Amino acid sequence: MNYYLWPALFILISVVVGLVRILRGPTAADRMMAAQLFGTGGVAILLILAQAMQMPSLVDVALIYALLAAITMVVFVRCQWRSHENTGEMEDESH
Amino acid sequence: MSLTDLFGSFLLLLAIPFFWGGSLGLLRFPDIYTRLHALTKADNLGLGLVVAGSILISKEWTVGVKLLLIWLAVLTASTISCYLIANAARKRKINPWKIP
Amino acid sequence: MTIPLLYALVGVVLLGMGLYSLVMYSHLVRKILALNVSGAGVFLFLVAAADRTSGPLPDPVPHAMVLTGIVVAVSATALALALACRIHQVSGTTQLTDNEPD
Amino acid sequence: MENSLNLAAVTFDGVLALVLLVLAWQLLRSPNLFKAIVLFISFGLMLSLAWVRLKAVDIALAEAAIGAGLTGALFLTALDRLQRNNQKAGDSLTSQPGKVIAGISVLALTGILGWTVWTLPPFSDQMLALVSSNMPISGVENPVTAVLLNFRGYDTLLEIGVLLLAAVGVLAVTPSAVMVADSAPSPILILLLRLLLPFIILVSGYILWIGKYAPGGAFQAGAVLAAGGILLATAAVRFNLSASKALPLATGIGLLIFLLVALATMMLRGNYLQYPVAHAGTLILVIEAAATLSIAAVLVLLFVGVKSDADCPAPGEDSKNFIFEEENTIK
Repeated sequence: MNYYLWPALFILISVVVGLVRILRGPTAADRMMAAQLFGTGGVAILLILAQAMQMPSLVDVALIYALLAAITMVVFVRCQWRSHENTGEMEDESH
Repeated sequence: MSLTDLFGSFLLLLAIPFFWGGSLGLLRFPDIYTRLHALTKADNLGLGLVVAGSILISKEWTVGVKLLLIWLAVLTASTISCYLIANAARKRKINPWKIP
Repeated sequence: MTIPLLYALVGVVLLGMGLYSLVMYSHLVRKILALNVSGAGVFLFLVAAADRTSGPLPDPVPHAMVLTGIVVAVSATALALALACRIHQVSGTTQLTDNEPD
Repeated sequence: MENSLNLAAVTFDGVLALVLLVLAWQLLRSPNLFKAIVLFISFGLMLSLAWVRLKAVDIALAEAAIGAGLTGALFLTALDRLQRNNQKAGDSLTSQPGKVIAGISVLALTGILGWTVWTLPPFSDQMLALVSSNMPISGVENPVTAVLLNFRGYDTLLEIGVLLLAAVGVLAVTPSAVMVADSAPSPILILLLRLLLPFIILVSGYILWIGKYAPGGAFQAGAVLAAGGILLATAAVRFNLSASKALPLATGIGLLIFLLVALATMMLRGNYLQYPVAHAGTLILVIEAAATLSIAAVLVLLFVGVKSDADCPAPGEDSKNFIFEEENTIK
């Protein structure tokens, strides 16, 4: 059953490539979007691992990730990235 | 390996390009709005194909229902957070990219 | 080198990185993040050690310990963040510095 | 065939280990706190894949609920409060010699620990054997639940007390348990609430119930429920925990029921938390149900405590717990 690990590996690598967007920014929303891609990729990897490792309860882990995926995003939009309050340019990195 | 397993594995393999598309789009596209577009490709089709493949491989209807729920939840979450982000970006007066 | 050993070593390195950042940076949120990373390192080591059984089943006792540890860690993090916000509110600073301000 | 199978597993674990280290390194050295927090959220996700690879599904469930629903929310709101008057985050505390000393000590410690891990004697299966042989009298089928609620129930009892203490601590340093948002939620967000909240509550109950047979239980269920509460609190224009009469009850009920069961077992059987074998499963479920409510209430309270700040208007005498529309739009 281990051959199912190959697609999981390729998705993991693609998600890690998206990591560069978290590092680069430039806006806070770009970083959050990359984190969301991490989340979706994570769900897909968990589903594949459930087949590869013959552990059906991994589907529950993926279910929780899928259900709670929106929460961090909602908190970000409502508590952090608001329009009227421009908290300096903490988003723009000075290298 | 049965025929459904084989087809399921094929669907899993088919999902990989969509995740790569999402990642590369996130990296290569010029502004927030276009990157949102790339992101949702991985959410919708990438995960959808993984779910379809897993349903074929697992062969249990209870697991299948859970898998469908996962896909629906991710679709809802990604659609709505996509809207929230784009709306917040527009309110912050971030202009869409134009061909220079 | 086995797979659990690999993760156990990663845990040790995470602990080291977390401790170093905890000492090196003065911003409170960075310190809290550093503590969380070193905590994750310890958890990773414990769970990896539990997977070194001779059979296919891992040892459930460390799992139970880490499970409660994760929940306690998140509540301790919340307490630390609340304290950091309070410090910021009262003193206007988010850093811990060596020198007394007055 | 066997070789290629192992190759996939080894590559996967190697990449995952590397990603964990790179993420931790990047998040710790980043002077941009927002970036560090987003990296930390991703780090949590990768960590839960590591738990899965180490066959610790119970922990992966808890990490999923806490990492996706709580950690990010906590750090983001705290950062929002801290950056009101915008400070730079960089700068190390110590001087150059201090840096060198800290670096050398940490390197030495890591080296010693790493060497110890490398040369650890082979694992003894004693604890595993002990747990397995006692499973029939535990009342449940999932060994982790058995350890948590039966064999080491005493630890879990105290741990719920620790959670309560953390909540008291947050309330002590926070001006009010009221959250105020500066805009009404968009209709789309309300739609999200309508779609997701019933699901979240359902899944929380499912995770609580399945804990008897498979990975799951009070901690994971409580964290899922708390994430739902945080979603509600964030969407509301005004979320007032101090107006709630049910909340003090919910925070305390886990510890209360646990203590009552402990005392009852002591009276009846002479030993603290030694359940009668025939009723062990039921008692564990009762304790876990109460603990789920308490854990969720405490976690929501922690979030609201970190989020609320003194700038927001005083609680006032309105008795509503949460408000979605702005009041002047209603009238």
